[in-house]
Amino acid sequence: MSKMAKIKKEKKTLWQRFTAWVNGDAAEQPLLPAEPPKPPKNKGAKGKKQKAQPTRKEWMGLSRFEHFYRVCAVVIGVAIVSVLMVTVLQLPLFGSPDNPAVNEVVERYVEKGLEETGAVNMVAGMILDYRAFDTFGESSVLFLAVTCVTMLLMRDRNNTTKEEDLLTAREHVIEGYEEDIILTKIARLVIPCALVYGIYVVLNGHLSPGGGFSGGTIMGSALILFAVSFGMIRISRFFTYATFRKVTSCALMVYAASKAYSFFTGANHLESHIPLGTPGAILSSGLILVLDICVGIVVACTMYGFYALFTKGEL
Amino acid sequence: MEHLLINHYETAAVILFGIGFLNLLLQNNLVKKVIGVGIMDSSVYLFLASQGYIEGRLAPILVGEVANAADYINPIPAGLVLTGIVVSVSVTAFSLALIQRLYQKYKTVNFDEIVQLARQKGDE
Amino acid sequence: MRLALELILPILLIVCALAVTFSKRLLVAVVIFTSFSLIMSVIWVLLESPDLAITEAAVGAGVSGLLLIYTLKKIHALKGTSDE
Amino acid sequence: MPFVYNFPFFSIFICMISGIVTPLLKNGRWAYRLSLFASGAGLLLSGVLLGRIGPANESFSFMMGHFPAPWGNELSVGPLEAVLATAVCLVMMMALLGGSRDIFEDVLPEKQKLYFIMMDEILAALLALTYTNDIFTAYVFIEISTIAACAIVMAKDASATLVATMRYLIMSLLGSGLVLIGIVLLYCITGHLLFPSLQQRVLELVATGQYTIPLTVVVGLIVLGLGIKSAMFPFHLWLPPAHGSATTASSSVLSGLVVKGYIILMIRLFYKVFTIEVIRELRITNMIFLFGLAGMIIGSIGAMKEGHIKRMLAYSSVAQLGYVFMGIGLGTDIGIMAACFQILVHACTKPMLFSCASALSAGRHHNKKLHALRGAAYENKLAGIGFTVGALSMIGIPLFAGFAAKVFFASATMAQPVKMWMTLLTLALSTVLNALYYIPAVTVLWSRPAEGETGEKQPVYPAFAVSTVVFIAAVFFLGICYEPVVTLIQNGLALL
Repeated sequence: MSKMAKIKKEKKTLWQRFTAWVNGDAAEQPLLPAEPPKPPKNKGAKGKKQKAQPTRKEWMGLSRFEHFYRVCAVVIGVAIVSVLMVTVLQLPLFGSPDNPAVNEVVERYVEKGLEETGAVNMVAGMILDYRAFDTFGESSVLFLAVTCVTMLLMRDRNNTTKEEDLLTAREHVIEGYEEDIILTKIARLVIPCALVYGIYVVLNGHLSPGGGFSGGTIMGSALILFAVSFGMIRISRFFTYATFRKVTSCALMVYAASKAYSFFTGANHLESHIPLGTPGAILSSGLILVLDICVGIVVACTMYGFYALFTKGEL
Repeated sequence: MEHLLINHYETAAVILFGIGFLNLLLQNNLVKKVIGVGIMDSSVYLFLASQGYIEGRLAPILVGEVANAADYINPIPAGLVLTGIVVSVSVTAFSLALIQRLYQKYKTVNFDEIVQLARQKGDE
Repeated sequence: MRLALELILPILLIVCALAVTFSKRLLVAVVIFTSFSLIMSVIWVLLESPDLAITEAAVGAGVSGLLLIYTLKKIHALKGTSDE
Repeated sequence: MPFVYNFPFFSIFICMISGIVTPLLKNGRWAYRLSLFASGAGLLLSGVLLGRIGPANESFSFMMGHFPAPWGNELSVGPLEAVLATAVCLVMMMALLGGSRDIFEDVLPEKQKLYFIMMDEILAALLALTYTNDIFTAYVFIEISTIAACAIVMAKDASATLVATMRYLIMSLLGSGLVLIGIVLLYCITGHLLFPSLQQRVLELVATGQYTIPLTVVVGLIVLGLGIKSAMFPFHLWLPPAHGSATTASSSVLSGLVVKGYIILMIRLFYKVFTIEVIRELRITNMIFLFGLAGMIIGSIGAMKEGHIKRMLAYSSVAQLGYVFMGIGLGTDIGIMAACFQILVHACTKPMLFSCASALSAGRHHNKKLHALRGAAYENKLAGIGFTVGALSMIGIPLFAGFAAKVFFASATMAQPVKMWMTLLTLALSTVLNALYYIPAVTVLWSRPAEGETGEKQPVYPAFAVSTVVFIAAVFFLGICYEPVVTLIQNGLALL
């Protein structure tokens, strides 16, 4: 028996071996070890039959709806794709300069952008000055997302038991004593570089590619790396949930206040007393730099917050 | 056909949109559903950005003192996509957190199984 | 060179998307999705949008992948890790 | 520029800023007060604005920043927007008051603050959807309201709500994806994002016959996406579990407001971007009309099968949204006027029904099955009266708001013979079906309970009393003195 099986195993085609390799291993292992609670197995054949019948019926009933649903989904999907394909046929050619999207709006963004916003990077000028309301909404989306994740994963009596609490406490202690030497040595090298690079990207958002979001994410990943290599205890000495709340809220408040000022003055045709500075210098382009810094702080905190909540369920 | 080849980014984006859409609807595994949403969103951004590209022009970062609109590509799609990417990472984080909680409750990430278990418990 | 990249990268994107769809292990799906984001960020460079390239590399390939992998750990879909 | 014109911007920003400040507050109570303050301030500002521009019948656009229309973001405000914004703020405030006790019972103390953040942001997003003059801003705020709406469903941390949230989230993401690709295609063929320039370009395209197929696809995708998010008939299956299992205030806000936000945006897009003539020519309205009719019947049938009072109300929302879609589907000014009126009616009635239903079940250990509520109205008379008024309005008894809405729908169809017969038949059928599930529910509530089934008498707490009284007043106001409201809506539609 076992010999046969062995031969069969060896006789796998190249393709099968390839797929096995892609999937990580050859064994047919269930995707998830934990299975849904099954009804207790009945030894008697009669009992088994009785048990099997209703479940099968139920399964059939469900599958009919499922079947219908699947067919519908495929039909809708294929329909949407084919309709979009037809649409693509009608659209202007790729890379052509007489695209309808190239119009007076783009012209002004490009030609007057530097003069009106002070930003060398036109994308930054556009999202943080011309269309700043969108971007404020987008920062609010991030804020909402981290609030939602806090709501779901922050430890409370609904989502953690006593044993899990004890387990986490033990892990914390272990983390404090056992430091992976390779990880910590490399982290000591990488973290300062990543932080400096993140700050550079944030501060140069109006001059070069990047800006609050990308720079903030880089700073956030530096924080995450710190937490991974030195443990959450070390990071919680200077970064607790209270600090997180305060920093995020204050940064967003500064953002909201400065934008409210510029919206108010803009709409009422008042003069805005914010100097634009010399184009190309770090301290230029008025509010864009401030906004970039605020966004960077919010994003860095948010990314670290996601990590902390996902791993430990606390900040 | 030729049109589709010239607009190859848009064509690829439409196909990707279809793949993401079907993944979102047909996968039973919640994690794969979330990945499907990611693919769907990325495809839309690819579509938008490729419509903003203009052959032979520079990225919208000013070189020199005077800007001429004929030298740079359209900056609007880039700005919109930037906003969109942040929105989709937020949505991803939220849905993954929800998946973790569902796993805690039902010990599976298969949505059909979850729905059935919920029905058995009588709380659907 | 550039033309070849322009043709190959979208095809690679589609291949990645299909591989995600049909892969059996979640970890494989996540890794392929992360590489999907990386390819995307190369495409952003080709499309002259460096802002997007940086953001996509940091957010799409970095943080999203990290969150997905930590989720897999939480739902015990990673093999060979020490937690039970 | 008069100072009043700043009020829409103030009301949006007050809500967003109070959401941002909330994490710094001490506890949930203070967050609750801040939310009440934000919605109250919004109500006051929108009310003053309405008082100013309603009689004067004027509309204006408000620059968000230093740059005018095709370059910077804008808000656009007219009588219709002012009416809707006032209603939104009022309903939000009353839903918070009416559901306050349940929020503090259902949500864990350490997470109550976060719940009110979501409420603030939902209000901000709804106001922004009502006022915005920019299609991409609309997308961003659609996403905000999606995430926040999912969050307020799952705030009551039970297994049922988590499953319902997942379902809701999947459908919402699907809808957002479709809306997003619609917006992207629209940008590709027009090159604008602001409503006025978009409209100009769309009319040019229609006149020259360019890009006809992409334009049709755009309208189809946006309608489909917004339809999925607002539970249009074939995509309504996510709604009953989500609205039925959430905490009271969430259910009220979701079915009273959030679902309507997308419909308001749809109406504004129809008028301000595509123009109603183009929409009618593309025959999209006929599809919406049929889906609306089907929704009216299917929703009512679903409600008849339900024994769980909140899910019954949720199915009834599907039916009522069917009315709205039917009105939009008529494709005439008067049909859309009726749809807007129905939005107001439903926004005032459904939150009251939800809060009364949960107040009634409070004395029965929160058992929300109908058979467990026999005679519950005697324990909390005010809630009983509120539920009865809401039910009668939903059925469409004269003097109640629902009746006026149905009369408007009936008179709106007079010009179109084919649609008239379909509409009138379906209206009659759906009225009968509505009666078939609301009347038994009301009878159960007011029938004498058997011995041993009675719960203890419930004290009427003031917040709930205020909200119910205001809602009852609103229902009668809309049912009897609807004239000024209708005039405002008509003027607003003409100015859109």
